[in-house]
Amino acid sequence: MSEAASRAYGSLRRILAEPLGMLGVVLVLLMIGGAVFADLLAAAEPNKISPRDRFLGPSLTHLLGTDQLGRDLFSRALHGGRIALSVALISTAASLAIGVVLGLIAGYGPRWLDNLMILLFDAIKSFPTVMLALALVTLFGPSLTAVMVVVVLVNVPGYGRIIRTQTLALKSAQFVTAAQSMGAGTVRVLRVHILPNVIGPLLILASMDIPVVVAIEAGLSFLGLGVRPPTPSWGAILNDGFTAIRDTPWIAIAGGLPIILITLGFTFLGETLRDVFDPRLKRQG
Amino acid sequence: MILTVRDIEVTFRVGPLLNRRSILAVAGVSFDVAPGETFALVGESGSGKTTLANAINGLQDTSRGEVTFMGQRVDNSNPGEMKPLRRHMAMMFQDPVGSLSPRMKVGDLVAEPFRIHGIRINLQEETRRLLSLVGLSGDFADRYPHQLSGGQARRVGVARAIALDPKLIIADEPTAGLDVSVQGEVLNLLNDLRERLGLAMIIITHNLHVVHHVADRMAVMYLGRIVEAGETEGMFRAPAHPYTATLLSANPEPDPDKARNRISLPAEVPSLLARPSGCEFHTRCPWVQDRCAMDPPYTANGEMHRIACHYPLAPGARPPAKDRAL
Amino acid sequence: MNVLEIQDLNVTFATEGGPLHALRNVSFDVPEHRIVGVVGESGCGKSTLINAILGLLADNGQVDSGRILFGDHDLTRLGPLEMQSLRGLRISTVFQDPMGALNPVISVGRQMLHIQYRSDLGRSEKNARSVKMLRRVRIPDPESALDRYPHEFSGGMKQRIAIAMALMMEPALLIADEPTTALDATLEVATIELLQDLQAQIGCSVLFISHHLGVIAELCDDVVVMYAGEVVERGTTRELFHDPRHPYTERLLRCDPAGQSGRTRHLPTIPGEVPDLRVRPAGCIFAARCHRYEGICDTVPPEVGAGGHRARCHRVTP
Amino acid sequence: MLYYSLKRLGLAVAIVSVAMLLLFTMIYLIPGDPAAVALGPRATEAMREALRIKMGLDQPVWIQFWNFFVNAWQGDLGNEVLSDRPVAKVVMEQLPATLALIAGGMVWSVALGIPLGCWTAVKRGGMADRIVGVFSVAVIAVPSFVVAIYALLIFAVTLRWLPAIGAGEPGDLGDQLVHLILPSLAVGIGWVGYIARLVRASMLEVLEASHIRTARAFGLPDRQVTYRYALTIAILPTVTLLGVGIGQMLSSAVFAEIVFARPGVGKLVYDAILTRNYPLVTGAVLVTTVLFILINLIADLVVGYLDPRVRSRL
Repeated sequence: MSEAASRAYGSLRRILAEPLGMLGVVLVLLMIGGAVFADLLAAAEPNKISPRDRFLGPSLTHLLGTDQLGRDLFSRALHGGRIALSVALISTAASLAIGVVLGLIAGYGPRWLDNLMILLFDAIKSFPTVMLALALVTLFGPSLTAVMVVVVLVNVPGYGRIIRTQTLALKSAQFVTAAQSMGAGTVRVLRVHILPNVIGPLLILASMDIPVVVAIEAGLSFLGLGVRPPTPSWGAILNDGFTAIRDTPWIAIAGGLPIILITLGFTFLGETLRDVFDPRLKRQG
Repeated sequence: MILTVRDIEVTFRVGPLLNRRSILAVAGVSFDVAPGETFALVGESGSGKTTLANAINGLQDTSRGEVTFMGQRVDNSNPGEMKPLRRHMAMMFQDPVGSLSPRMKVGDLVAEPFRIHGIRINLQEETRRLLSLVGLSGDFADRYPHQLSGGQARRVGVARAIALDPKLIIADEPTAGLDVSVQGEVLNLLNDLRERLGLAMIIITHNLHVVHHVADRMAVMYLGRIVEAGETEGMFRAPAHPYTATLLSANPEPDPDKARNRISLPAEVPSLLARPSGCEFHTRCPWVQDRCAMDPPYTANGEMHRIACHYPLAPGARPPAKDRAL
Repeated sequence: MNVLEIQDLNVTFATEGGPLHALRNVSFDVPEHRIVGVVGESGCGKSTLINAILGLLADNGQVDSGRILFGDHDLTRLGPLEMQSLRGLRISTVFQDPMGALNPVISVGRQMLHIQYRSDLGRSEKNARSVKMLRRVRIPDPESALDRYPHEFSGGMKQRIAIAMALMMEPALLIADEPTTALDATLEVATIELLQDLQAQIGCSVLFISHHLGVIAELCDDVVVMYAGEVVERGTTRELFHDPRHPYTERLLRCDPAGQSGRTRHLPTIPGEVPDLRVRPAGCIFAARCHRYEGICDTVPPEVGAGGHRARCHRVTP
Repeated sequence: MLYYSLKRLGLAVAIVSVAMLLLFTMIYLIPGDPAAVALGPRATEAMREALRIKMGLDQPVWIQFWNFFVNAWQGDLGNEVLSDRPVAKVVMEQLPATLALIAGGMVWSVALGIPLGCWTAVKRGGMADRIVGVFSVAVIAVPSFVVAIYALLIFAVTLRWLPAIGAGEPGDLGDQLVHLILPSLAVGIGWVGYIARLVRASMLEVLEASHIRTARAFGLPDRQVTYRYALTIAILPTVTLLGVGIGQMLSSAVFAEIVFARPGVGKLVYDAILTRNYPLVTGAVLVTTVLFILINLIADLVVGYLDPRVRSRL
C-alpha cells in the first residue's frame, strides 16, 4: 500500500507545483473548511433574526455585514457552503454512478439500445438547463431534493455519453478482443478491461463539473425555487442582496463572493488535475 | 486434422440505412490445419485474412460454411459453448502493445487466461515460468504495457497465448510494428515453442519472407478468396498464380544486383463493393488474357497444390513486356 | 558537385529527463542526380534529420553545431523566411502518411495552385501545370481530379498526388520520408518505379529515408546507415550491401528474412536494445550489442573520415 | 449532403418527439390534480370538473399524450390559465426579446473568443497564452447570474455608465442596444472563454496534423498555413459548439432577464411559476427546447456544408 501512498504524494506535489493548482487547492480547502467548521468560525447564529441590527455594513462584529432581517451574513455564507457542497457532492456522486452504468450499457450493449439511449440523452440535454429546472421545480415544489434531481438529470446525459463513446472505442480495441478470444465474459471485459480505462478521465471531468452544480443550486435558490427560507444558501443571500442592491451592496457581495471563490477553486483544481493526469483530455476543449 | 475450414463466407453490411449493401469480406475459403503444423495465410490489406482469423476464433459470425475445431463445430457458436474450446485455441493480435490492457501489469496479463477459465494454480509461480519461457525475467511482472518495447510486448503476448497449453495458436501479423532486428527473435521464439509444445499454428501476414521461415504450408488470399495454396517450399520455388509471383517479387532481397526483377502492378486493388468479373485478379494481372475477364477460374478442394488461375505460370516466368512510358 | 552536404550535425531535444542527443556528428553528402538512401531502425534519428534539414524541428529541439549546406546556403543559419522561400521550390518533401498528407477541406486543384504562389503564371496556366503533373504521376482523368477533395482518392493515389505536388516546382532536392511504408507491397513497387522515372526526367537528387533494406537496394545509388542518431556507415549501394563493414550493418543485413536465400528455422537477430540517448555511452554507440566488441569500444568513440566507403568502427581500418 | 441533411432532420424530429414525451411524463407525474392546483382552493368541484374536461384530463393517458403530441406539432400548446390566450402566441411575443439577448451574447463570444483562441494557439506557451487561459477558465467557472448581479452593481449602480433595468424605449434602436450591453455580456462572457479554449485546442491539434507539416514543407507562407489551412478546419468544432452554446445561453438569459428586468421568455416562465400558470411553463419550456434543437440542426448542417468530407457523402 506504501506504493499507492507515495504515488498519491507525488501527484499532490505535482498539483501544488502549478500556481493555478496551488490556488485551487487553497480555495477549495478554505471553502470546505469554512463549511465544516462554520459553527466554530462564526459566533453568530445563521438564522437568528435581530431587527435592531438590520442592514449593518461590514464591521469587526459582522465581517460581511447583516441583511434585512439583521442576520449575520458571514455566518450565513459559511453555513450556505454546507448546503452548496453537500448538494454538489451527493448529486455528482449519484450522476456519476448512473451515468457510468448507462454509458457502459449503451456502449457495450446492442446497437438498438445504444441508439435509444443516445436519443434519450440528447432529448434530455436539449432542454435548456434552467428551463428544465424551472419546470421540475414547478411540478415537484421547491426543495433540495428537486434541486438534486435537476442536477442528476442535467449531468447524467453528459457522463453517459462520454462513457459510451469511450466504451465504444475500447470495445474494438485489440486488448478487449484479446480478452474475448481467451473466453472472457461481458462482465469481466467491462470490469477489468473497460471501466478502469474510462473512469479516470470522467472523475476529472466530474470534479470540473462541481462548480456547475454549485451554480445550479445557487441559481435556483436565487430564484426562490431551491432551499426554503430561512435555510442559509448563497443563492438566497444573493437574492436578498439583489432586492436591496442600490442601498446595501454588501449583501449581494456576501452572497456572490463565496460562489465565485468555490467555482474558481474547483475549476482551477480540476484543470490542474486534468493537465497532470490526462493531458489528452485537454484536446477536447 | 485439428482444424477444418470448409467454404466459409463472412458478409458485412455497410453504407447508410437507405442504401445498405453487403460486401463479402471472406468469399468461400477452405483449408485444413494438422496437429503440430504451421499454416500461413498471406495477403495484402483488404484480402480478408484477419476477418477469416476472427471467424475461426468465433469473434466474427459467418454467413456460410463450417469451421470444425477438435471435432466440434465452432462457427457462429455462442460464447458459452465456445468457452471450453477457447482454452485450446489462442490468438495473438497485430499490435503488440495495443493488445495488452493498458492499466494491467504484465503479471496480471499473463495470469488472465487462468483467471478467465477459473483454473486454480499458483499464479505467481506460473507467471514466472511462462515469462521465462518467452525469455523475459520475472521483474517484468510488475511493469505496465507502456513500459515495454515492441519486442517485449510481443513476448508477453506469446506468454499469454501459450499459458493454457493450447493446441492451436492463431498469430495475426506477429512481426508487425517490429524492427527487422527484433522480428527474428519473435519468429525464432514461435518456432521453438511450436517444437517444444507441439502446437499447431496459423500465421497471418503480408510478408512472404516471414512465412518462408516458419510455415510448412501456406495460402495466398486476394479479395477474400484463396488464389493459391500448397507447400511453402514449392510455392517459393515456383509460384503458379500471377498474384503469388507478384507478392514474392514485391519484397526483394537486399541485394542491389538482384533487386531489379520486381513485377509492378500499377492498378489499384478493386473495391469489395465492385468485384471484377471472371477471375477477380484480371484487372491487375500482367499475364491477363481475354478469357480471364469472363470465366471465374475453378479450384478443386483437397489437392495438395491448389491454383485459381486459367493459365498457371511456368517456373521462372517473367511478365510480358509492357510500355512503361506514359 | 553536391546538392546537399551535411557536416558534423548535432541536434538535441530538451526533455523532462534531460537533454536528448538525437543526432551526433552526422555527416554525408547528396551528390547531384543521385538517390541517397538513409536506412535505420526506429529511434535512429531519421525523422529528426529531415526536420533539421527542412528547418521544422519541434520547439524543444535545436541544432547545436554543424552545417547543412544546400547550394550557397547553410540551412542551419537561415531565418524562417529564407528557409520558407527554399521549401517547396528548391527542396521538396514527400511524407510517410498518405492519408493525412493533404488538407482534407481544400480541393486538390487549389492546394496545387497554392504551391505555385511564387510563380508569375496566370491561374489557368498554373492549373494546366497541375494537370500535367497529375498526368505524369498517372492519376486517371487529371482535369476532374483538380476539383476533387483528398478523401475521394485511394491511399496509393493520394501518395502519387503528394509526389506530384512535391515535384511541381522541379526542385533540386526531393526528400522522401518512408513514402511507401504505408502502402501495400504491390503498390509499393509501382510507386518506387514512378519515383525512379520522375527523378530521371526532372534530374533532381533524392534523399530517400526507409527502414526497408530491399527498397533501398533497388532504388538508391548511395546508402547511409544510421543507428541511435549516428551515421555508422556510408558508401555506394553496391559497396554497402556486398561488403558491409560496420558490425551493425552486417547484422542488419543478415536479419532481413528476405536476405536468407534458403529456408532457416533460426533467424539471426541483434540482441539488446538501442541505448537511451539521454545518457550516451562514452565509447562506441553500438558497443553494448556488438559481436566484435573489444576493450577500446567502451571508452573511445570511433570516428569516420571523409569520402568513400566509411564505417564508424574501431575494427575497421580507416 | 442530401442524405446527411435528411438524417439530421429525422434525428431532430425524433429528439423533439422524445423531449415532448419526457415533458408530458413530467406533467403527468405531478402529484395532485392539475385542475385543482390551477384553480386554487376556492374553486367548486363543478368548476374543476369543467376544467378537467377542457384540459382533456378525463381521457386515458395515451390519448392525452397523443393529443398533446399532435397539437404540439401543429403549434397548439393549449391556453394559459389566467387570460385564456393561446400559450404559443404568448411565448412567441416574448421570444424576440430573448433572441436579441442571445444574439448579443453570441456576438460577444464570437467576436472575442475566436480571435483570442487563434492568437493564443499561435503564441502558445507565452505570457499572453497563460493570462488568456486563466481568464477563460475563470469566466467559464463563474455562474452567469453572479456575473449579471456584479455587472449591475459595478457598471449600473456604482459607476452609472449603463442603464440598470429594462430593454430600452420601443422603437429607439440605439437605446435598446445600450440596454443590451450589460445583459448580453452577462450571458455571453462565459462563452468567450469556452470558444477561446476550443479554438485554441483545435487549432493546436490541426497545426500538428501532417498535412500542415506538408504545407510548411512546400514553403507556403505562415499566414496562409495558419488561417487558410488550419483555421478552416479548426473552426468546424466551434460551429458545433455554438449550437450547444445557444442552449446554455437560453439558461443564462432567464437570470439576465430577471436581474435586468427585461422582457423575454425567461421572465415569462419565472412569472408563470409564481402564478402557477403551468400550461405556460411547459409551453415555454417546449418552445425553447425546440428552438435549441433547431439551432443545433442548423449548426450541424453548416458544419456539413463547410466540410467536403461530409458534403460529398450522398
